Amino acid sequence: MGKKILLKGNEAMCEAAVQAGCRFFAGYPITPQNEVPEYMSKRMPQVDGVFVQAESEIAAINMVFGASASGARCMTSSSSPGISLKQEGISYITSAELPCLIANVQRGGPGLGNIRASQADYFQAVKGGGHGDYRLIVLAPASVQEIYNLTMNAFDWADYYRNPVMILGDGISGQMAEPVEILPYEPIVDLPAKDFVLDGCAGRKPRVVKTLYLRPTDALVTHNEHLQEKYKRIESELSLYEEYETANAEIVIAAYGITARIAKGAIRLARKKGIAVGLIRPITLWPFPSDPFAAAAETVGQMLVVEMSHGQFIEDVKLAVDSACPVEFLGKGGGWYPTEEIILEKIESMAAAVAKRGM
Amino acid sequence: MGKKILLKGNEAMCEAAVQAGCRFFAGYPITPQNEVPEYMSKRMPQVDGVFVQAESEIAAINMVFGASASGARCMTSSSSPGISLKQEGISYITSAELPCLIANVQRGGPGLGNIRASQADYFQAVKGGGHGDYRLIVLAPASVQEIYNLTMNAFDWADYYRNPVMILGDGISGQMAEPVEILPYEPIVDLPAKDFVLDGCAGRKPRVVKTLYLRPTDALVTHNEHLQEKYKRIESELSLYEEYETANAEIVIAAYGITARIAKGAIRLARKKGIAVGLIRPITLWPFPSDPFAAAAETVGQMLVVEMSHGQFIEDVKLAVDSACPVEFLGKGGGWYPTEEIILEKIESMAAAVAKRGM
Amino acid sequence: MDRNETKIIIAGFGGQGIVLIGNVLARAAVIENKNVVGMVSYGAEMRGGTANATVVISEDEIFNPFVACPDMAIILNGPSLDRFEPQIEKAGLVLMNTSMIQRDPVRTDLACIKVDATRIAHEIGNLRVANIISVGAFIEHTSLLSMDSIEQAIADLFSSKNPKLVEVNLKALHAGAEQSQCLQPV
Amino acid sequence: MDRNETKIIIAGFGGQGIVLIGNVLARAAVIENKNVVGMVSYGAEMRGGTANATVVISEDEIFNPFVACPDMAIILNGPSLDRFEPQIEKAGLVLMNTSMIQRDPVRTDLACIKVDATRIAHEIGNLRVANIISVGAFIEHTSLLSMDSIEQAIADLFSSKNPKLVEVNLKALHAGAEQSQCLQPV
Amino acid sequence: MNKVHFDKHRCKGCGMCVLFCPQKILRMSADLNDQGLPYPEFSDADCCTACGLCFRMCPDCAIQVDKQGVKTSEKKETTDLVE
Amino acid sequence: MNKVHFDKHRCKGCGMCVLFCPQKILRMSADLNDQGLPYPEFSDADCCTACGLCFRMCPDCAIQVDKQGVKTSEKKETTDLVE
Amino acid sequence: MPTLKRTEILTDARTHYCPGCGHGIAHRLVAEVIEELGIREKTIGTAPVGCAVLLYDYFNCDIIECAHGRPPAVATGIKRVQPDKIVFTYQGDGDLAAIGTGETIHAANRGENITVIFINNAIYGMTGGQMAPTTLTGMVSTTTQNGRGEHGEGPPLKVCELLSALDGVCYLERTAVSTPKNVNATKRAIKKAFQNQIDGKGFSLVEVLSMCPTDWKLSTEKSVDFVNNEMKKAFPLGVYKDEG
Amino acid sequence: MPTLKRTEILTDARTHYCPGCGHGIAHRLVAEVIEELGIREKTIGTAPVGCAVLLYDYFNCDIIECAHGRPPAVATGIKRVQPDKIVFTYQGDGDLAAIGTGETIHAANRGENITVIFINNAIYGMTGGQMAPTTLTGMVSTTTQNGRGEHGEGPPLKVCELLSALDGVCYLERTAVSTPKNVNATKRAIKKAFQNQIDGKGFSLVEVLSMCPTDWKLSTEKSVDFVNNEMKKAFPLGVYKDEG
Ligand SMILES: Cc1ncc(C[n+]2csc(CCOP(=O)(O)OP(=O)(O)O)c2C)c(N)n1
Ligand SMILES: Cc1ncc(C[n+]2csc(CCOP(=O)(O)OP(=O)(O)O)c2C)c(N)n1
Ligand code: SF4
Ligand code: SF4
Ligand code: SF4
Ligand code: SF4
Ligand code: SF4
Ligand code: SF4
Ligand SMILES: [Mg+2]
Ligand SMILES: [Mg+2]
Repeated sequence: MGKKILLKGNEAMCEAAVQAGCRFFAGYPITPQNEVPEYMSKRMPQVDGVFVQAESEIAAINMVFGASASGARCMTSSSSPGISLKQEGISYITSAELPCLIANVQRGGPGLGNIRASQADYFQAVKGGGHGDYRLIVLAPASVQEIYNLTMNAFDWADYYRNPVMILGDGISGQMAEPVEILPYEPIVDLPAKDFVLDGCAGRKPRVVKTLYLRPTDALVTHNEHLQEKYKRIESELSLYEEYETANAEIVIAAYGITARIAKGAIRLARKKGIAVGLIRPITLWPFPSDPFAAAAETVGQMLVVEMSHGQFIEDVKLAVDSACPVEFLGKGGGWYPTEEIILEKIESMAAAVAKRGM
Repeated sequence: MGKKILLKGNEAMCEAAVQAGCRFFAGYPITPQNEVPEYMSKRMPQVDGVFVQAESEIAAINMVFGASASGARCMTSSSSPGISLKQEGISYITSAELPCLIANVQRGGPGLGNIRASQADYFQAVKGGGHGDYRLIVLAPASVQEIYNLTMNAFDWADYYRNPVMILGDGISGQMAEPVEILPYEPIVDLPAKDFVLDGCAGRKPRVVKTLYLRPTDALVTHNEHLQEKYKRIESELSLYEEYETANAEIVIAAYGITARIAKGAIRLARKKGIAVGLIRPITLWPFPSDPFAAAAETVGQMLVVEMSHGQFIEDVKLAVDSACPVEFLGKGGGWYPTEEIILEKIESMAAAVAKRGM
Repeated sequence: MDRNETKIIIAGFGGQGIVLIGNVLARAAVIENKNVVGMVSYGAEMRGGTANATVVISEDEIFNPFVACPDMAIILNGPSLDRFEPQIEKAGLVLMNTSMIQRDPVRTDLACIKVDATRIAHEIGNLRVANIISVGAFIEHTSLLSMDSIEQAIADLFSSKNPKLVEVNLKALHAGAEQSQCLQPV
Repeated sequence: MDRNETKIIIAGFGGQGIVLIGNVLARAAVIENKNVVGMVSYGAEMRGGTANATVVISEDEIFNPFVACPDMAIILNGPSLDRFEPQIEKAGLVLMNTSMIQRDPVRTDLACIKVDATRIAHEIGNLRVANIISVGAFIEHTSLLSMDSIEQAIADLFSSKNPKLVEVNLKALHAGAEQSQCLQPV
Repeated sequence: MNKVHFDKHRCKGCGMCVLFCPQKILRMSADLNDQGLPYPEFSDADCCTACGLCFRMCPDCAIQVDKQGVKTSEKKETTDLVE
Repeated sequence: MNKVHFDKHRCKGCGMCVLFCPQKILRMSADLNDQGLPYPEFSDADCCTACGLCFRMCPDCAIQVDKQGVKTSEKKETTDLVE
Repeated sequence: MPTLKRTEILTDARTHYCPGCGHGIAHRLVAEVIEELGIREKTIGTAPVGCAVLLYDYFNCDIIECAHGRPPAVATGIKRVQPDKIVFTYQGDGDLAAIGTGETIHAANRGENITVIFINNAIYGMTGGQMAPTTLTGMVSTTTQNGRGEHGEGPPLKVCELLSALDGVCYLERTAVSTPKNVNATKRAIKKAFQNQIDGKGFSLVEVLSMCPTDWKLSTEKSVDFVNNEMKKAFPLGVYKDEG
Repeated sequence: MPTLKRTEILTDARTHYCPGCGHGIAHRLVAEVIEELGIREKTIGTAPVGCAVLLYDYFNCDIIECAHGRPPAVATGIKRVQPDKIVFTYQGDGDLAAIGTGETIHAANRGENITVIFINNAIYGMTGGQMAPTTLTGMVSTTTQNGRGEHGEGPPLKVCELLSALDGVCYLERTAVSTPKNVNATKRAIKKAFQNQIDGKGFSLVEVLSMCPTDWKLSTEKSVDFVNNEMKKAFPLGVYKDEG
C-alpha cells in the first residue's frame, strides 16, 4: 500500500480528475463545494489545463459542452441549487452524447435551504431533472478514497459510453478529510477514438454536434431509440454495489453514500445485540443494481431503506424488490443526519415486530 | 349546455386563467406554447392585469415568485427546455409555498429535440426536476374543455394548499382546437386568507418570504416535515382519474393526456374484436391515483402502459400495481405518437398470450 | 366513415392559407353543434415548406384527434397530392386545385373534386382567396356541412378584422361552388 | 473507547484556529498509519460565531464519520464548554483553555486538562498559537498520538508557507506540554 | 448569351434582385418554380452590365454572374466590385 | 458624563471608530466582550466633541452619541452633522 | 437635540457580519433613508443570496429572500402587481453582476421603477472569497491565486459604466462607505434613489464600494485604505446617469 | 475573370429561410470571408437557437448547435481548449441579447478571442414574431400588439452601445444588409472581426441589421425600407469600438 495523504473529499475528486487527464474545468462558487473550483484554479494551470470561473452555473455547463466537443476531458461541479440550473444543459449534453463529469455536492433543500449534507437530489440525478428521456451514469461514493477512485473511473466511462457521468456526493463526504492513496491513473476500459470531436475539418468531412432532429419526421424518435439502446447496454455492463454482512441477514439495510457508513456503524451495534442485519450499498445509482436487492428480498424477512431525504431512493429499491419482502423507511430531508442509535432503534422495532408475528 | 367556441388548448388555458382571476403572467416565447404569451399579452391589459415578456425563462419564474408573494394569482408557461431552466425557481417556490400555475406544453427531447408533442418530462414534473424534497400538484388534461376546467381548478388548489400547480400538457393538446364552453369561474374550495402576502407592514409585524433555514440547526428539517405533512394531506384529499370500460375488462390500459384519447380509440376497435379492454386515465399525476390501479390489478389479467416516452409514467403505475398483475409497456420518446392500430396490435398480442397460457 | 366521423386533411404550400381552410371548416362544425377537432401539423420551428391541417368532424365524442388515413383530402399543390393520395381511406374523396396540380389521381376508388382555384382567384383579383374557393367547391359537392354555416364561419372570422374581407371571401366561396366539378370514381 | 476508536471534538470561537487543531491531529494520525476522519461542522454560509471540528482516530476501518458523543473534547472558550460538556462520553476527557473559560467542568467523571493557552500565547507574543499550545497540552497528557508525529505534522503544514511559523508553533507546542496539568476525575 | 444565370428552383421569388438591379432590367416571372414561386427573368438582357448587384443582394445564392470581359476593380472581395 | 456610549456586547471590535475619531481619543480595550472581542474605550473622554463620526462609521450600531448641548448643522440626515 | 443611535427600521438583532464589514454601514444608511422618507409601511425589500441574505433578520419591513441573482426579476413581479409600494433590491457583486447579469440589465432597460442598492466589495464574500466580476486586476482571491488577469478572467466589470448605456435607466451613482464623507454621499445617493421611485422616475441604482476585511484578508484599517486607494481607482466615484 | 457564384464554403442545400430573409445574405458574407481567409479547415462555428439553428446544413465546416443563448459560453469552451482554431458564433437578437445576455456580456468582458456575428432583425423570427429586446418602440409584434412601449417593455436594447463600455472588448461595428453598400460594409466588418481573432486581438462583434419580411409582415421592398429608414434610426450604423 502506497503512502497516503490527508485530503477532503472535494480535493480528492479534483486531484483524481487531474490524474485522469481532466484538462478543462468550468464552475461557479457554491458551498459546500467551493474547494473544487479553488483547487482547480490552482491545479489546472500547473498541468496546462484550463480553469474558467464562469459567470453562472448555466454558462459553466455550456462551457463544458464546448470543451467536450473539443475533445478535452472536462468537468463542472456545483451543489443542489446550481445543479438545478444546469438541467437544460445536462439534457443537451446527453442528447449530443458528449462525455463529461458533473459533480453534485448535495446540500439541504428545497430552495436555498441550508448547507448541511443531503441526499434529496436523487430523483433529479437518477430519474432526470431535465426534459426528455435521458440517463446520467450516477456514482455515489462513501469514502474519500472511493471518491478518488470513482472520479478516475468516471472519465473512462464517460468516454467509453459517450455519456455524462454524475458524482452524487454530499456536503459531508465533500468536506470530510480522510487518508487517500494517490493511485496513478490507468484506463479501466479501451477508450474509443473520439470521432465526434470538432477540431476543424482538415482532411475530412465537416462534423456537426447537435441536438435538434427535424427531418425525417421520426429523426428524433430514431435518435431516442439509439440512446435507449446505449442505456440498455450500460445497464447490462455497469452495476456496482457493496454487500456487508448480508450472508445470514434477516434484515437488510439499503443505503448509499455517507448514509451507508452510518448504517454500518448501526449494524455493528445491532450484531452486538444479536440481530442479524446486513447492508447493500449501491455504488452506481444509475444503472441501479437491482439484482442484489431482488436476490436479498427472496431470503431476508425485511428491508430498511435509510436515506437523507423524504423518500426518493426507496422507489428504486421497491421496484427492485418487486414486493418480495416488506420495505421499511427511515429518512428525512433538509440536512437531517441519521445516527447509529436511530437506525438501531428502527432495526430493533422491525426485529421485534417479526418476532411477534413469529409467535 | 351553453354556447361553445372553438379554441386551441393553449388559448383555452389562458382564457380559463383570466376567468379565474389570474392577473399576472410572465413568460418567454417557445414553440409549441407561443399562443400563451401572445394571448396573455393581449388579454391581460384588458383586465388590468400584468403581462411581462421576460428576458428568459428564469426571469419569468422569478417574476412569478415576486407576483405571488404580492398576492396576485399568477402564472408562467413554457415548453420542455424552458421548463428545465425553471427548476431552481420551482424548487424555491415550493419551499416558500407560493401559489402559482406553471404550464409545460411538452415537446420532444432531450436537448433542443423537436417541437412534436411528447410526455417525456413526466419524471421532471412528478418526481422533481429541481433539488430537494418537494412536490408539485401535476394535472394532465386530455381535451381542450378539460384544459379549461382544470386551469380554473388549478388556481384554487394552488391557493388552497399554498403550492405551485403544474399543467403538464403537450404540443398536441396545446395546439389542437376543440369547442369549449366558457364556464364562469366558481371557487371549488374555501379560499384561505393570504396571510403571507408582502404588501408593506402597515399595522402589522413585518413579514418574510424565504427559503433559507439556518437556525436552529434543524430548522430546515422542521420546515421539510411541515411540507411533507402538507403533501400527505394533499395526497389524501386530491386524486382525480377517469375510468373507461374497466368494469369487465381483462386488460386495462394506463395512459394520460392525449395518449389516453388515442387509447380510447384503440379500445373501441378492440371491443369490436371482442377483446375486453378498459382504460384508467390519471388526471392528477401527483397526487398519483394509486387506488384504482391497485383495485384493477386485483381483477384484471394484465395492464398496458402507453405513454409518449421511453418509460417514466410506468414506474408510478408499477408502484401502484405492486406486482399484483403483469404490466406491459408501449411507448417511445422524441415526438413519437401511438396510433390506434399500434395499440390494438399490442392488445391483441397480450390477449393471445393469455389465451395460450389459458390452454 | 365509422360512427359518422369524418376525417379531413388539407395540404398545400406554406403561403396558400391551409390553416384558414381548417379553421373555417371547424368553426362551421361548431356552428352546427357537431364535435370537432382541428389540428395544424406544423413541421418544425421554421418557415415555408409545405403545410397541412386536419379536421375531424363527428356526431359522437371524438377520441383520437389524429388523422392517419383521411376520408377526405383537400389538396392545393402537386407535392401534397403525391404525399397524401396513398393515405386516403378506400373509396374516399380528394379535392384538387388543378391550377397547381398537373396530374389526375392514380387511384380509381376516389371521388374527385376539381377546381381551378388559383386561376379563379386570379380572376377575382386576389390570389390569397384560392383557399376559400376550394372550400366552396368542397362544400358544394359534399354533404358534410351546410353552405350557410360556412358563410357564417367566414363572417365570424373576418368581420372583426375587415368587412371587405368577408365580401371577397364569400364571393370566392360561391365562385368555387359554381366553377367546380365532381367526378365519381370510374 | 469501543474498538480502539477515539472520537475528539475541538471547539471555540471562529478566530481561534479550531480547524487547524483538527488538521494537525488528523495529519499526525495519518503519519502513524492510523485511520482517521476529520470534519469541520460549518454552521452556515456565513462568518464568525463559534466553530468546531471533529476527528475520529482508529486502528480499524472507521464507519461513522460523525461524532455525536466525543471521548475527548478540546475546548477553547466558555460557550463551547457549556455546549459540549454534557455530550462527552462517560469517563471521557476535556481540555480547557483556562484563559477563556472561567468555570470548572460540572461533571465529575471527566479527566480534565487545564492550560492557560491564550495567556501563554500572549507571552510567546503571538495570540494565534493558543491553539497549538492546547495541542501540546493535549498530547502531553494523552497517549493518543506521539509528540513526534505532531511535530512532523506541524512541519508539513507550515514549512511550505513559512519556516518561521514552524519554529513558533513548535515552541508553542512544547510550552503547552510543559505549562499544563491533568486532573484525574475525583 | 446572358452574363447572368438564375437558378430558378433555388430562387424564392423575393425580388431583391429586381429591386436592386441598377439597370432595372429584371422582372419576376409569371410562371412558377417547383416551390410554386415566381423567379426573375430579363426584360432586356442586353443592357446587363454584369455589375453583380443582383448576386450580391440575393439571399439564396440563386444567381450567377459571368464576368467575361467585364472590367473589374482591384478589390479582392468577390462581391465587392462596385461601390 | 460621556456623550458617547458603547454597547460593548454589540461591538465586534473592528476599530472603525478608533480609526475615524478626529480627536483620536478612542482605543480598543484589553478586556474582551462575551464574543471574545475587544471594544472601544476612551483614552480622554473630555475631548469628545460628540461629532458623531464614530457612530457614522460603526458597522454594528454599537455606538450612541448623545448630542446634548452640541450645536448641530441644519442637515436633516441624522448622520449628516459634519462634513 | 437629536441623539445618534440605531434607527428603529433596524431590528436590535446583532448582525452576522464580520468586524469592519461594509454591509453594516450600508444597512444603516438604507434604514435611515426609509425612516426619513417615512415609507417603512409601504416598503418591500428583496434580499440577495450573499452575505446580506439575512437582511430579513435586520430590517423592520417586509422582505423577500430571492434566488441568487434574481432580485431584479422578483422585484419586477412585486412592483408590477403593487405599483404603489416601494420596492428595493440589495445585492452583492456576484449576485447582481455575475449570475444576475441578465436580470439586472433587463430590469434596468425596462426602466422598472425600483431602487437597487449594489454592494461592490470586489469579492464573493459569503462563499469565502472567490473572484467576483468586480475583483480588481491583479487582486488575489481563492480562485485567482496569482491575481486576477493571469488566466483570461478579463478586467473588472464596471456596472455603472455598463448600465449608463441603457436608455431605460434613470439614475446611477457610485459611492463608498470607506470615509465619513463617502458615507454621507452614499446616504444622499440612496435617498435620491428612493425618492426617484416615489416620484415614479424609474430604475435607480447606487453602487457602494464596500469593505470585506475577511475575504480580503486585511485589517479594518488596510481594508479602508484598499477601498480608498485601489478600488476608487478602478471604480471612479460619481454620478453616471441622472435623468431625475 | 472571376465569376460571381455561391462559395464552396456554403453547401448547395436550399435554405429554409423565407423569401427576402437577411440571414441568407449574412450567411453568404460569412462564408465568403472564411473562404478568402482560407480558414475553413480550422474554423468551428456555433449555431444559435433561432432561424439560423440549421447553420450546420448550410456551412461546409465544423458546427456545434448550442442551447438558446449559450453560444458565447460554448465558444469559450471550444476556444480555450483549442486556441489555434477559429471560433465564431452566429446569433439572433433573442439569443444574444435576451436569454443570452449574461453569456454575451461576460464572454465579451473576458475578452474571449472569438468572433460574434449578431443578426439583429428586431424580432423573434423562429418562434413567429414575438417582441425581441431590439424590437423598435411602437413596433407591433405578436406580444406587443399595440406596439412596443405601451406596457413597460422599455426601449430597444442597443447591443453595440452596451458592450462598448466593457474594457475587455476589442471590436464592435454595426452594419446592415439592406443595400449593396451596406452589404459590402458588412462583409468588410466580418472580415475584420475574423482577422482580429487570427491576430489574437480578442472579442469582436459585428451587429447586422437584417430583414425579417415574414414576421414583420412586410414585402421584400418594404422590409428593405424598414431597415433603411426605421432601424437605422434606432440603431445607428458605424464602428463602436476598435482596439484593433
Ligand atoms: C444558484 C446559486 N449559485 C451559487 C450560490 C452560492 N453563493 C452564495 S452567495 C454567492 C456570492 C456572494 O457574493 P456577492 O454576491 O458578491 O455577495 P457578498 O457575499 O460579497 O456580499 C454565491 C456564489 C447559490 N447560493 N446559489
Ligand atoms: C430555452 C429556450 N427558450 C426558448 C426557446 C424558443 N426559441 C427558439 S428560437 C427563439 C428566439 C428566436 O429569435 P432570435 O434569437 O432573434 O433569432 P431569429 O429567429 O430572429 O433569427 C426562441 C425564443 C428555446 N428553443 N429554448
Ligand atoms: S448584373 Fe447588374 S445589371 Fe446585370 S442583372 Fe444583375 S444587377 Fe442587373
Ligand atoms: S434575389 Fe435571389 S431569391 Fe430573390 S428573387 Fe432574385 S434570384 Fe430569386
Ligand atoms: S463623537 Fe466624535 S469625538 Fe467623540 S468619540 Fe466619537 S468620533 Fe470621537
Ligand atoms: S466601530 Fe463599532 S463595532 Fe467597530 S469597534 Fe467601534 S464600536 Fe465596535
Ligand atoms: S465575508 Fe466579507 S462581506 Fe461577508 S460578512 Fe464578512 S466581511 Fe462582510
Ligand atoms: S422568420 Fe424572419 S428571420 Fe426567420 S427565416 Fe423567416 S424572414 Fe428569416
Ligand atoms: Mg461581493
Ligand atoms: Mg431575431
